[in-house]
Amino acid sequence: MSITYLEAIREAQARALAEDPRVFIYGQDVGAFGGAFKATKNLAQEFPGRVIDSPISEDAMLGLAVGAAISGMRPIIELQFADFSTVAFNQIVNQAATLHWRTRVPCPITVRLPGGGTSGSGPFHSQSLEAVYAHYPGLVVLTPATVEDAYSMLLEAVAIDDPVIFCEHKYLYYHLKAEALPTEAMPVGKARIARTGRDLTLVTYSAMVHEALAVAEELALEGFELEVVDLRSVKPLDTDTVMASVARTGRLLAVGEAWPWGGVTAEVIARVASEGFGLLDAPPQRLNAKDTPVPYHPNLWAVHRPTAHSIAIAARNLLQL
Amino acid sequence: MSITYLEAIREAQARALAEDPRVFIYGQDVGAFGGAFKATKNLAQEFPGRVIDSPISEDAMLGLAVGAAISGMRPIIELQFADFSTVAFNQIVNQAATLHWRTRVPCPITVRLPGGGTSGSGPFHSQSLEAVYAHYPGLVVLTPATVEDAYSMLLEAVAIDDPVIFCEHKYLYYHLKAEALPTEAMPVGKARIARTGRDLTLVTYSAMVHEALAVAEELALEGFELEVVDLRSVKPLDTDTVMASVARTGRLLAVGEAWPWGGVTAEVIARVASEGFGLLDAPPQRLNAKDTPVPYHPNLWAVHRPTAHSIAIAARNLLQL
Amino acid sequence: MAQALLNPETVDKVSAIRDEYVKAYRYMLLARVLDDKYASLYRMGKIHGGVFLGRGQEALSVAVGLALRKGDVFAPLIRDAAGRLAFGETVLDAVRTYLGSALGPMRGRDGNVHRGHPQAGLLPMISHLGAMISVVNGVLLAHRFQKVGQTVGAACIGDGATSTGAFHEALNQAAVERLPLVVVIANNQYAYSTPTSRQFACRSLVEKAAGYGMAGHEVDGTDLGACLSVVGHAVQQARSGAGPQMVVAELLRLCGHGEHDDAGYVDPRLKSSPLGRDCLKVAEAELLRRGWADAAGLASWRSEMVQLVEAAVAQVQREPGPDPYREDWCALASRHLAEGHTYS
Amino acid sequence: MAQALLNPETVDKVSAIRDEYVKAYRYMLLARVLDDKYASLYRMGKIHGGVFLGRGQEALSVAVGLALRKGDVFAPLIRDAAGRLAFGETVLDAVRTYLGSALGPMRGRDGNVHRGHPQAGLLPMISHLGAMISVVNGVLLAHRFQKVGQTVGAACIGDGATSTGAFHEALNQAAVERLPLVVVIANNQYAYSTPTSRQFACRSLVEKAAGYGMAGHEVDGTDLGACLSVVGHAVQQARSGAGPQMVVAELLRLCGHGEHDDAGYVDPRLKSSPLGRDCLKVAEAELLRRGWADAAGLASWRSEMVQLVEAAVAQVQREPGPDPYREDWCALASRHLAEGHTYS
Ligand SMILES: Cc1ncc(C[n+]2csc(CCOP(=O)(O)OP(=O)(O)O)c2C)c(N)n1
Ligand SMILES: Cc1ncc(C[n+]2csc(CCOP(=O)(O)OP(=O)(O)O)c2C)c(N)n1
Ligand SMILES: [Mg+2]
Ligand SMILES: [Mg+2]
Repeated sequence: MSITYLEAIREAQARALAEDPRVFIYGQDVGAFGGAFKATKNLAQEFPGRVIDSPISEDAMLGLAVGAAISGMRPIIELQFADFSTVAFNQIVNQAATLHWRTRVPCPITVRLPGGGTSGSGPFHSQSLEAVYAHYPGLVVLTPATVEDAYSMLLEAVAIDDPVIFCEHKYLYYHLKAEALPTEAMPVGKARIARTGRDLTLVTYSAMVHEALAVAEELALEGFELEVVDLRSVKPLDTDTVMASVARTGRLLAVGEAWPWGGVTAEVIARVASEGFGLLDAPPQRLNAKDTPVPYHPNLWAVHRPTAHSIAIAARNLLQL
Repeated sequence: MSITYLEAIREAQARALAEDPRVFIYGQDVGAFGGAFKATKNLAQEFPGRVIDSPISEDAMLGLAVGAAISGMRPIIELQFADFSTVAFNQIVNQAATLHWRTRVPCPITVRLPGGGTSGSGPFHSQSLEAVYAHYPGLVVLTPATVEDAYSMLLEAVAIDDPVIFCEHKYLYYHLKAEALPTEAMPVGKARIARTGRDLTLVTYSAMVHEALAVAEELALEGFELEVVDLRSVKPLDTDTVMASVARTGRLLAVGEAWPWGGVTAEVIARVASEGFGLLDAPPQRLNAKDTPVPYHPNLWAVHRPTAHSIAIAARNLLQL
Repeated sequence: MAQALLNPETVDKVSAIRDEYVKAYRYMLLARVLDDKYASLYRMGKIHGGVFLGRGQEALSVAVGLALRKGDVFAPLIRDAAGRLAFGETVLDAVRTYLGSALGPMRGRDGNVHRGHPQAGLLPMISHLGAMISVVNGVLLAHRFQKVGQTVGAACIGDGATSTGAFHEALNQAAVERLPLVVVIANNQYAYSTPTSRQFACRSLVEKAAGYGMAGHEVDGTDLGACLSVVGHAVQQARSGAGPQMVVAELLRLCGHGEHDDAGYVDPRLKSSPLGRDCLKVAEAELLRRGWADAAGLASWRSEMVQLVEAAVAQVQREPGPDPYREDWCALASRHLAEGHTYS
Repeated sequence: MAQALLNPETVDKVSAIRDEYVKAYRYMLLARVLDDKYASLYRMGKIHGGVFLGRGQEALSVAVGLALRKGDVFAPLIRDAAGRLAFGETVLDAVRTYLGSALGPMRGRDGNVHRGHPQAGLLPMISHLGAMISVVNGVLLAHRFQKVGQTVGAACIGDGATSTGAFHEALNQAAVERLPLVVVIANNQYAYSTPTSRQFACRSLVEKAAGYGMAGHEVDGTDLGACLSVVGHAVQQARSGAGPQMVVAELLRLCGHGEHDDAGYVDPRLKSSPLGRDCLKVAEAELLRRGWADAAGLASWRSEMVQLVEAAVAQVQREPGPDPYREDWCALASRHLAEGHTYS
């Protein structure tokens, strides 16, 4: 048996629906159709009345989620693509994110954002928006990189008493498989050492974890041992684990698929530089997508985002500093 | 004669309207009423038909601006508060910001965002959103700190062939005065050394520049010479000027009024740490607003954002590292 | 003599109508006195930030508050002091929020009109116009899931806010889900300084109702009796399963947008038109005309309300503001997920 | 004989109607052939990303493209190949964008339906539904400023997109400004898999028109003649200063949402209802019935279109894709303001 990242997301939702009567799913085409990516396949049939097709009204979808959460429900909102969350933006960052701070009433909603680039998807179906949401207070921003995390973190997201922005990576949906669903899991808020090493710390998250692991593999042949840290959650960001790794390696390369300005990589470097300056044997470096919209054509797309190829170059450069 | 920051904004718009028939202003209550802050006072009377009251439809306001820009106009959009730009977000970051890259057609629109905290304004009338916009490719993000810059940068914003997010600070509207409007100006994209010093570089922008200058004044009495860099524009961010300053002082404190995660301060530190690591004699530090919504009560507000008091403490700490 | 001709049931009904009218008037009066007090505190520089009043809109607002009952949900807007009070908000909550008391429901974190008790069905507005309506939908959907029967949600909104995308999405959403939502639009002829001619081009805002497939009702917002009956009817319809309802009231804002605004832009012809009547005065005249109160009674009610408000203000003025050093500065309910960092 | 009874003017009018109908049909046919080609390229794995077709919507779409003229502005959506061609888009532009040619209008940066020439009045859609309508408003407002007389803007939109806030704000904006906007709603009964019952609760979408204060027109979207006349009339009305117009066409999407979708969810009763008629077939029957074409003529037109499309595809397939190393990776028009950094 094997299970994909996408199936894990479906299974987590099935379990959440089964175990918690407060859970419901609301989103475009999530009902009988099972969602644009089939992340809710058969759930409407298995849980009648609890998987609801919404009109194309992202603002109202999120507003409704907040109202339901106030009243004790645990809504999961599927946005068809992360890119469309811009039209739900206000309800997320101003309504959901401020509710608890203003009133002490928790706002447990899970917003599923299918994001990240895939070939041929272009500027409006490829965005990685984790940094935008992480900038706002009051949100938890999760970026699972593995099948296991997709499953366990989604379950945890539903249980968390705050609005969770769940950034699932579309590229991993079908590409990534595991043997089975996990039976135990690291808690949200803890980063994972995806591979140990002593020469350089490669901090990343989501789909880029796999590029990073490939680089570590490749550079191992050249005699370098790269430590790969999978952040898992970009807010909260597990500075301790990152710092401990940099303490071991002395070198930091932060990699993200999002745009550079103010992205996860800037935040990671700023934290390490201010709090762990003495640990660094070389300037911390970062690699991000290029500062343009995400291109449509595969030729361009392959160069726009970091890849094992470009990460390896950056890592080699850093190892020589 | 003296002129306030707010009057400078009005004057810049008056001049843009007078000199360029392509310019028009569109926003809520900007017409006969002259705008919520009176930034368009009398402009509707002086330029009949060119200062237009919009319905409360921020998304459509920005969409209209893009359409007009495509057709050769130079719209200035006033949003009543920066905080309300979240409902125009999609048109800004996906429509305006991608247009030129996708089609080669320039999108010269100026979006005026009255932002920043003032006492008693609370979570939804106080936000500093520069980092959110700077994260997106295709936007220019300006943050004038002086009366002179408010005037000259707004004029330049109108002339720039790209969408410009013009972050004007409401606290400076009435508090800040200059003798006269400038006759010449630094170009957008260049930071300004607001005060020279050799012991520490304090990088900041907008209202915080004045807090920083007060700190420099105060620490001068203690024998420290702080160099204050006013970024003026956070995207593009003038890394060269920052780096040159850090090369002189060896110490970097970045200060911003926005939220910490992925803010301007993270970006500044990340750049200096990666590109100017060797220039640093101590860990680069940053100071931001607290990671909560902006509080209403002055007691809380005064502690939520950085102030001369908290900046001075951070600067003294850094000087001792 | 006329009374003697009525049978006991009719007498009961008349007295119920009178009781409701009087009750409504008293909330209107309380709201007006409270608003006047805010205005005077504002002029004295005792309020942080803005002050937004409901002068001229009390009849409509109170009708909403009274038509709702415990278990219902209410999303008032800036001009709904009367409706809030009728729905059960205390004067103390209101004053505490305006004065930023640490003991208020928002603990000084938020202020003025931004207050509520979400779990008691009183939603604390965010400023972004239109954004609260879909939140009401969410509460109503939750009630449906939870099989809490026959609750209603009411959302108040201004003419200007009908131009927001949020308004549109939420109304359509309620219609598609057939939720018991009552949207109450106070067309007070202006959105800040913007007249309705720059806000919409339909004849009456009620013409929007059919486009959502919801029932629409129009009412003279200066007439308390009409407001009670039309809003009451709409709420009743929603409660009985007839789907979402839209009420459009015509009236005039009898104050500035906020107390900083002298509203010099208001067309004098509107002020002198029937729209410009003060609903409180109209209700007083009606009370007198019907013999439901006399001048002395009205005066004593007013002093009762003044006392209530003065007592609350006096109490709150002695209360502490929030202490920033005892704040936890944590936006999350999940404290274990909060980041405690030196960078802020 | 009947002809002989008509006066020369009527003959001219009839022949004008025939000419327009034939012209429209030929664009529909071209669009259909082009769409079929995309579908086959998609099945062969030769297209990056999705393919979205206008099958069944050509009559409505072409009517929009034909009603517009040079100087007008057009915001087509995903199912508007016919309207685009009629408005002047070349087959080459279309194919180049679908195949990602570096020589196409989007230079491989954007793809499939996301193409246009903004300065020629053909707006390149962004994906976010509803977002293009206010952009059309902006172009029309610019024309007003520039005293470019009598231009019209048309925006096509689906039933699903009427639920977006962007749609609402833009329609209201056009109405308030009295812009010559024509909004053409293709109610093809589904938004992806979502039926209209989950999308809106009004009887017909045209009931929304009154709520904006704009004229509303309904049309059978399977009937080319009706589309030409109703859309033509609406555009004429807008052009002559009657303010914004809404056209609502009823029809059925005769394909999946995209070519990846087998549309198994479509109600078979809809398929066999009059809505489910293929507008291209209906138009063919009409051409034959009126004697405006015979079977041989239809066949030769089809092979003409096939040749056009095949030639374009053959040419584009030889064209280079974009070269990432010659890209400037600069999102700004103001190159001097671009940041050239090592962090990306
Ligand atoms: C989305 C949004 N845009 C702008 C504002 C600023 N604003 C606050 S109240 C107001 C006018 C509201 O007018 P209306 O809806 O008619 O309500 P009224 O004040 O007349 O009761 C505006 C523009 C806002 N709060 N939200
Ligand atoms: C704001 C937004 N939300 C979601 C989507 C994803 N999406 C693309 S097309 C579509 C269905 C559109 O339905 P409709 O408007 O009826 O047009 P049709 O496809 O039927 O022509 C959806 C949900 C989107 N593009 N934009
Ligand atoms: Mg109003
Ligand atoms: Mg459709």
